[in-house]
Amino acid sequence: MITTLPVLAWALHITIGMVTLAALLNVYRLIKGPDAPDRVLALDTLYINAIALIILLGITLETRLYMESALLIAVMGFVGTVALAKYLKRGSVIE
Amino acid sequence: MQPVYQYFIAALLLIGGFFSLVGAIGLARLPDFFTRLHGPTKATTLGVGAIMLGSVAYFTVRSPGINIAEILITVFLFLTAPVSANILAKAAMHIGVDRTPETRGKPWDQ
Amino acid sequence: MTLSLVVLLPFLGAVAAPLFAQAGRTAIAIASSVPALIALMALFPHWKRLADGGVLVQTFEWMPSIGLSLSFRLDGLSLLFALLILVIGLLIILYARYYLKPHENVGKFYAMLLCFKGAMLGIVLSSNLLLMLVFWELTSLTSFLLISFWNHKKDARRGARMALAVTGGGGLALLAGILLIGRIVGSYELDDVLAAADLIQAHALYPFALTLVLLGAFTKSAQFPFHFWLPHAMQAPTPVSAYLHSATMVKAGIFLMARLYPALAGTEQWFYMVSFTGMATLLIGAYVALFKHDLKGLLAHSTVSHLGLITLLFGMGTKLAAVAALFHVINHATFKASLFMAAGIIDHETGTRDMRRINGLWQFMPHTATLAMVAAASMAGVPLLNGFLSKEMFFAESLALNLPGLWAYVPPLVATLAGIFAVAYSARFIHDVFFNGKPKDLPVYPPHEPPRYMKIPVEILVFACVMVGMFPAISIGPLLNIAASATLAGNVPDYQLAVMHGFNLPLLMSFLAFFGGLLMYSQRQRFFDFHARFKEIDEKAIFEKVALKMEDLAATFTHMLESGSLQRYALLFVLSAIAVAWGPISELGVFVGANGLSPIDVPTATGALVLMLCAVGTAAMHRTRFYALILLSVVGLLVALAFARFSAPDLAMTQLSVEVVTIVLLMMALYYMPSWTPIEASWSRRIRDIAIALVAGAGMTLITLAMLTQPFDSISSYFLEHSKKGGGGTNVVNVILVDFRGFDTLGEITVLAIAALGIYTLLKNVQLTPPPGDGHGHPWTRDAYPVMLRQIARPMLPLALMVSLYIFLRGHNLPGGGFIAGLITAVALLLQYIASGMQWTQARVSIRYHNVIGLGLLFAVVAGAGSYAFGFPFLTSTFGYITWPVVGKFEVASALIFDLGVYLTVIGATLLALVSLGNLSPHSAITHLKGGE
Amino acid sequence: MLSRLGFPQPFLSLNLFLVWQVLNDGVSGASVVMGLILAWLLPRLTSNFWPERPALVKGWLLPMYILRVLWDIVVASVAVARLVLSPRKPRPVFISYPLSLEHPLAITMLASTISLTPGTVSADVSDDNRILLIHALDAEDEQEVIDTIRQRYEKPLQEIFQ
Amino acid sequence: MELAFALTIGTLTASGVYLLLRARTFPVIVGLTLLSYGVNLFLFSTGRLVTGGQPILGSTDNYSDPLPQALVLTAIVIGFAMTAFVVVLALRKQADHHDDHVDGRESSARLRLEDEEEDGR
Amino acid sequence: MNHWLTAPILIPLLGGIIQIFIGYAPISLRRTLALSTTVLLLVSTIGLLALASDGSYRVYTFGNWAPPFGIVLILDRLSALMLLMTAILAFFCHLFAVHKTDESSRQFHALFLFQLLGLNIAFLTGDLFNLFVAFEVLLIASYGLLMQGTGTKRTIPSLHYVVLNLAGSAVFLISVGMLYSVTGTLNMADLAVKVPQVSAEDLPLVKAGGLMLLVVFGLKAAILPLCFWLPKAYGAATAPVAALFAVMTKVGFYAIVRVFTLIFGADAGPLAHLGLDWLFPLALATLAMGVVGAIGSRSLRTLITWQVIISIGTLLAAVGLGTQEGTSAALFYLLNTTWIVAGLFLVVDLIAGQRGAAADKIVTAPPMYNRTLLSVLFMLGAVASVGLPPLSGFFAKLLILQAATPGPQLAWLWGGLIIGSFFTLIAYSRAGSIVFWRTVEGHVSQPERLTLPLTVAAGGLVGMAVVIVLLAGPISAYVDATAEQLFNTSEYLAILQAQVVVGGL
Ligand code: NA
Ligand code: NA
Repeated sequence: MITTLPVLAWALHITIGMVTLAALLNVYRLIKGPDAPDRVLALDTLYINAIALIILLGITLETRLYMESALLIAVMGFVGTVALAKYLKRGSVIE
Repeated sequence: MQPVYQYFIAALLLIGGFFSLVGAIGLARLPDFFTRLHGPTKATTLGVGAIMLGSVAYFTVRSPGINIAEILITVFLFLTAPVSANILAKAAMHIGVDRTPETRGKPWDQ
Repeated sequence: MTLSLVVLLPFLGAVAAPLFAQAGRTAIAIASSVPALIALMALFPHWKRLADGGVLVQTFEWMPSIGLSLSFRLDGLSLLFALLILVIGLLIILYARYYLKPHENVGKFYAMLLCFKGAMLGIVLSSNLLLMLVFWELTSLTSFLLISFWNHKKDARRGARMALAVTGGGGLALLAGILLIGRIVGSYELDDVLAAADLIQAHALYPFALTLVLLGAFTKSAQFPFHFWLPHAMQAPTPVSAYLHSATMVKAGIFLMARLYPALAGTEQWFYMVSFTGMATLLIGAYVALFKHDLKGLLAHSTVSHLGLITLLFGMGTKLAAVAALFHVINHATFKASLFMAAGIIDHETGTRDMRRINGLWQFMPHTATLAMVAAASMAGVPLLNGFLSKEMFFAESLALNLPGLWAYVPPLVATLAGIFAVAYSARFIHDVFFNGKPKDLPVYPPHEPPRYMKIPVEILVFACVMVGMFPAISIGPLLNIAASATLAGNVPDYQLAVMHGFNLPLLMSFLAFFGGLLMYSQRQRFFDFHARFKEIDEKAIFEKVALKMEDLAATFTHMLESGSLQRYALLFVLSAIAVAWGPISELGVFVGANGLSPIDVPTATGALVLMLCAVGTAAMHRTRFYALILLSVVGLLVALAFARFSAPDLAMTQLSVEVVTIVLLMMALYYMPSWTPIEASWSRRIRDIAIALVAGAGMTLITLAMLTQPFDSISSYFLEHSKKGGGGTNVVNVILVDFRGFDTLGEITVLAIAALGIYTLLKNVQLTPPPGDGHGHPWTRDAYPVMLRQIARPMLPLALMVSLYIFLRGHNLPGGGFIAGLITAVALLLQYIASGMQWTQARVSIRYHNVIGLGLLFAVVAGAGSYAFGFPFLTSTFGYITWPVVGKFEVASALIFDLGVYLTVIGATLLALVSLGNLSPHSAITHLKGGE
Repeated sequence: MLSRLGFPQPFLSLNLFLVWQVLNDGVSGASVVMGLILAWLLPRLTSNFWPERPALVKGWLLPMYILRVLWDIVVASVAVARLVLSPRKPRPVFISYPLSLEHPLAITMLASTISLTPGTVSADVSDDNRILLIHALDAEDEQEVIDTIRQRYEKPLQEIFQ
Repeated sequence: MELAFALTIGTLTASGVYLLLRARTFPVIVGLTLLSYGVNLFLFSTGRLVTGGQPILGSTDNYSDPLPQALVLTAIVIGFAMTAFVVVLALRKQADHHDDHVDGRESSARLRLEDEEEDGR
Repeated sequence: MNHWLTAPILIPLLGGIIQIFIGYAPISLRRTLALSTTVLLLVSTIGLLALASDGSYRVYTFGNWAPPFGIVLILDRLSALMLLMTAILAFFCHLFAVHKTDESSRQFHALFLFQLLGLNIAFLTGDLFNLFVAFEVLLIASYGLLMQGTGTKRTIPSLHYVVLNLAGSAVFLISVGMLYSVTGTLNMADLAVKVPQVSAEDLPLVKAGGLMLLVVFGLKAAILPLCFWLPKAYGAATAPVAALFAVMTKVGFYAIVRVFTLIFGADAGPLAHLGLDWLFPLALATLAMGVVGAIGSRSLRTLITWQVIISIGTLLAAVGLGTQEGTSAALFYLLNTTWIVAGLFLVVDLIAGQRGAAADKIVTAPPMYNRTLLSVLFMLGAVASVGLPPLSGFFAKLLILQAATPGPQLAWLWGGLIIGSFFTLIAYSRAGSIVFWRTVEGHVSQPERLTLPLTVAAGGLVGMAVVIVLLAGPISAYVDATAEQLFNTSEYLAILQAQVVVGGL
């Protein structure tokens, strides 16, 4: 962290903390359910939080090398959610 | 870098973190699936968006040239979040998940 | 040359003989006798040298590394046996010509007979113990086929199998014995072995070697307790019995004892083992023979008894005994062969061998009867016949044997007793068959004399019995002499072959035996009654029972272990891994190595916790499968984050994309499977599995911890150093994949391609009925292709293509590359399939995925092989930089073509797999939607 | 005119070009050339995946619309935040919204907008694309919601598409 | 850090092994997937744990070991192919025997069929 | 840099790729191309054997990167022998397959050739991780091949085979990781250099890694207690596939021999002769298990599958002696058993085809159409397998028996082998006499007639029992030299000095 002011460092830490907490809440919902859609929704949200975490990691490490990872999570998260939802309502993902 | 930039970036990050958290809290404590659906689709998406902007700002300032690749991710999320919500809602209606007694109106049967 | 030819000829004959099968029995018989005739002519010239005590040895290299050489040896002993084999072999061929029926497979018979003959000649002529063993086992195999010649008969099959088991097994013991001798002597050449008697007998391994060798000899020569196979081998056609069980096969064991006599004999062990075995065999054979109603059964047991006699003689260890043994070998061969042939004739003419039915044949076939009676008399040891002479010598030796105390009386008594029995059963053979009233309901009645030529062999043999019996010295003397000198390594004792040696104890014993035998036969009914009290033990039945029992036990045992339970096999595997690894792990001095632990930050710790939680959750919740799947994808996501967290962007991306596709695959499979796993394992079983899992997990934890905290350095600095200047890329991981270790990647995409092809084949025309609704019983929704999804899917395709292209192009220098790009493209298309369905999408995809796969592999190979053209090894990459106006400077690398191969293979393979799965689903989707479709 | 140059879907091509620039973190000679190539190539490659052309009539109105939606998203999120963090129970309601838009893309855009904006999620579209099922998180009066959506989003979209 | 990582790998292994020992195809496959996750993490960590040391030249001053990363990438791809295949094989099992038991119900019946033998050989 | 080293890899690879493309071409074309690919491969491996028989090591540095950094192929006597053995086997199996088996799916030839690709890589590679990749290639291909053919009887055995091998691959990776985590290298020669220098605190990791490798190879080789997946899997496969699989267990054997003589051999310092103390007793137990299985088997197929396990037990017992003689003997036996067992699989298939419903069960059935020929072939195979003279099996066993040095090991080995042979003899004679001799009246409706290719394929493999005997001298000379080369590891390590091509052309 080569930031001149501590405020940015703090902000970064706090944000990471908040997103981590958010992720934990998602996991709670994912485990609690009660229904499959809740779990899928939680998973989808978890994916989005993961994107946030990756971005924050990039800032922390001062590298943009993880940007594509974030992009990929977005794409894959979407397709995954779609597939899971499709399974729930149609059974066959591809038909 | 300029303090003003740093406060700006810090603000963006914090807003992002906040909304991500809000979305998660909503997911965690709202009473039924359909109400929970609102948190992630809006707040979380926005939260990530804000963090993205923060990142864009940060790197744009720190390193030469402009770094806006994050924009793409944000746009993507905004495009896909409603679709995810839509088909999840359809799935929920298909399964017939419970709704809070307060709910008026009925979902469609699939 | 000569000797190898003598051995080889019969085998050649075996190949040639069947060709004459069409030309009739006579033709083939003549053809089959050629080898023996040539062999006799070939051996004749050497007589002189052998007579002077010379030896003819001929050696060719074969496998020097194991001391096996094609070396043959002709001395008196081998000559004696070779003559027996050849001459009696000729007679058998002639006899069989008339014995076999035209419709029988004569070609096969003669072929196998000749093979057997060759093997026997091999045994007696080989001068290398290993070579001898080769022929030894060959006789076991060929005799197996000969005995089972009438293999449609159950008893023939069983008898043959029993013979093979005993003699073949004995051969294996002999193998071990010979190997031991070879170790002691350091050579398998007979000359060396025979010269090393002292060395052998002094050696610590001598008792083992002796026992094993004798096991071989005893089994082959049907010595007690291995004698039981021989009588059951009587299921063979009579020519075979006459050949194998008079002159040849059973004499192989005797020959072996004679052959190794100088090397092994003369010790206490030899004396007790051989002589007592012989004694037991002598008695038992003689006793049982008397009670056999089957002609051949009687002869078989008498053979056993006579073999026992010969063995006993060898066991005695005196030189004269050895001479007597050899002499009796000749005599027994002659009279027993003729007796078997006679029995065969009777069987042939009356259709039965049961002496209770066969009576008074004297009226019907006096000529045959005369021959048979003479031979039988010789078997009984009647004076003026050859049997008498050797038996006299035997009696004399049994007396000469001075054992301590009362033991001294045992051999003479046994000998006399056996003699009595021998006379008795010979008497029965004569009286019960040819006299004793009228035949009882013979299958063939009235019996006639056999064809003229069928009797010639018998006549010749009987003539020999008489000649030897009356003029031993001139008839057989010389041959016996050189044989004895060969056996006794030169120093033959002085003995005279005379019809009479004056009135002496042996003669008295003969008289006792003779009249005792007649008396016994006259009183036979008492003995029969006495014998009848003991129930007949049928060795064959026992053997079969034992064999069956063994099979069943083996089968049960096997099914117990090879239970067809994957759980068992997996358990065994896991336990094995734990078993071998646990020792070393427990040797870990400290769990935390020199580098110590580094501090952990909150998000990482949280991630680790969640990952563990979800992993355990997946295992705990595996019954509700969809739930397990969700938890699994969380684990996958977190693993990807872990890769990112610890500096592996490429891995993070790969893991992410692979994980999603995997989950989709699992869901597509889950569609056709139960949504819940029933509880099957008992609690104890589950606790056991949990315990094992925990041990495995603990092991991995300890290993990882120890490993992570140990300092180390690797070859990787080289990669970091050469990645740019040697590989032209700054993404070292990618350069390793497409360049440093490109060959791994080639294999990897091949695996992917093969998997896809395999999946395609597996799912071709597979019928699966999908459930009508989900696990909760809700019917599936009608709306297969929601409009919003379809609308969003459209722009995704070009966008994803662009992104994947971007990822692909930058891969060499930044995180990305062909594999990830390929998966992005695949997933983009997958989205089309999900959103708009198989038919719609397939209609718009214009290429076959097979060809995409093929193309991908081809690109990779071509990119690799390109370097051949420049004299560089396969997969050598090259790169350069080009500068264009506007565009500016950019890099072109051959590795990119290789990566393109990866890209295409991944697309093709992934989609082929997914589409093959999609094809399973009945296209029942209600496409009720306006526009678009 | 553009389509004669080989850009059958100029709108898509434009977007692709922009995306390429964004991916490459800004404009450079190489990125422009490559962007043009891709903007030309990709739509042709994927053209048969676009059976129905997006009938943009007044495309220039689109940015305005997007900006408005973005602002609404912020508002929406704040609203959700307040509700989520406040102890009071929400009053959810399912609303059937009669569509006047027809083009599937337009409907999708509307539905997405609704999902992203104050307290509403579009849960389903009727098979005949005439009714939109909306789940409102916290609303007293359905009609009010319907009117807001009609005025604020559907009208402009109708202008953009026709 | 190392401890957490080691525990994670241990947990993945344990969960995977437990599922590997189940009687139905689906849990077994899931177990194998978990196991391969654990193995990949392990193989990856043989280069030791480095933060911010991505092996992209010029991006950092302490590079992590690139070789294990390349190996794991290969391992992931191969694991993917294998998983896909075994999934389909499980489907075949379902199709052929109408259940997803790893041993199939008829296995015992088959043994009996093999055992039935007519009188004395 | 001799490019011929890549021939055994590129030939089947390209052949396989072509097969992918022409999947829908007429079968005659596919057959011709596929078979000629195998023939080409056979020719190339003969060339390589000639090359290797000068006793020197040939190195091929992929990508022109010097070892230990790049992946290398190493051609020595052992690898050349394995290649040729496999190619000969493959040729006959392929010949047999083009009769009918290959009609079961359009991908048969592709899978078959890729199988060979994987095998050849495994035999040639000098890199531990690349060995893993090779294993995966040959495994995935074998999964596909195993499922060839109609009917459902293959599914469960295949599932077991696949799942177990997936678990095996996982352990393989763990072992490779453990070795790398200490030595920091993957090249086998480099590992052989580094392992003796391992520090005391790292020793347990390497030891555990090495032993787990042994377990993995043991699973492939099917040693007790990891052998029970094999009988049903091989029993279910179509004949040519089962025959080809005769070499699969031998890959495990090869890997054990290669890795545990080179890396954990006599010069491995504290880790010298790692695993030998496990190997010998387990091998004998495997032998015993195989014999019991053979005695208990109710069908010829099962009998042969257990013969596979007997062979592995015998091979590893010989190797387990840890002596040069033992290994040499094992290699001689390897040729014999691989070809003969494969041949027996084919013969049994022909037998089953002519016995109607009885198929290959050891029960009474109507007489076969070509009884004499088939019985001769079966007898040849049986005699060679049991190890009776005058066929190759006898000499192989003889070599192994002689290799034992006096002591308890000798007693165990001799006892095991000889008693084992005895019971195997009983099993084969029982099976043969029932199947060929205990016939009932009547005839099979339409027996599958023998065609020339079928007979040549089956007879050719079984006939190897005679060929080996005729060439016994040269073959034993070659395997002796091979064992010597194996045990003289210092020369192998010299490949680390291999130079890369400079300038090219
Ligand atoms: Na920048
Ligand atoms: Na009578």
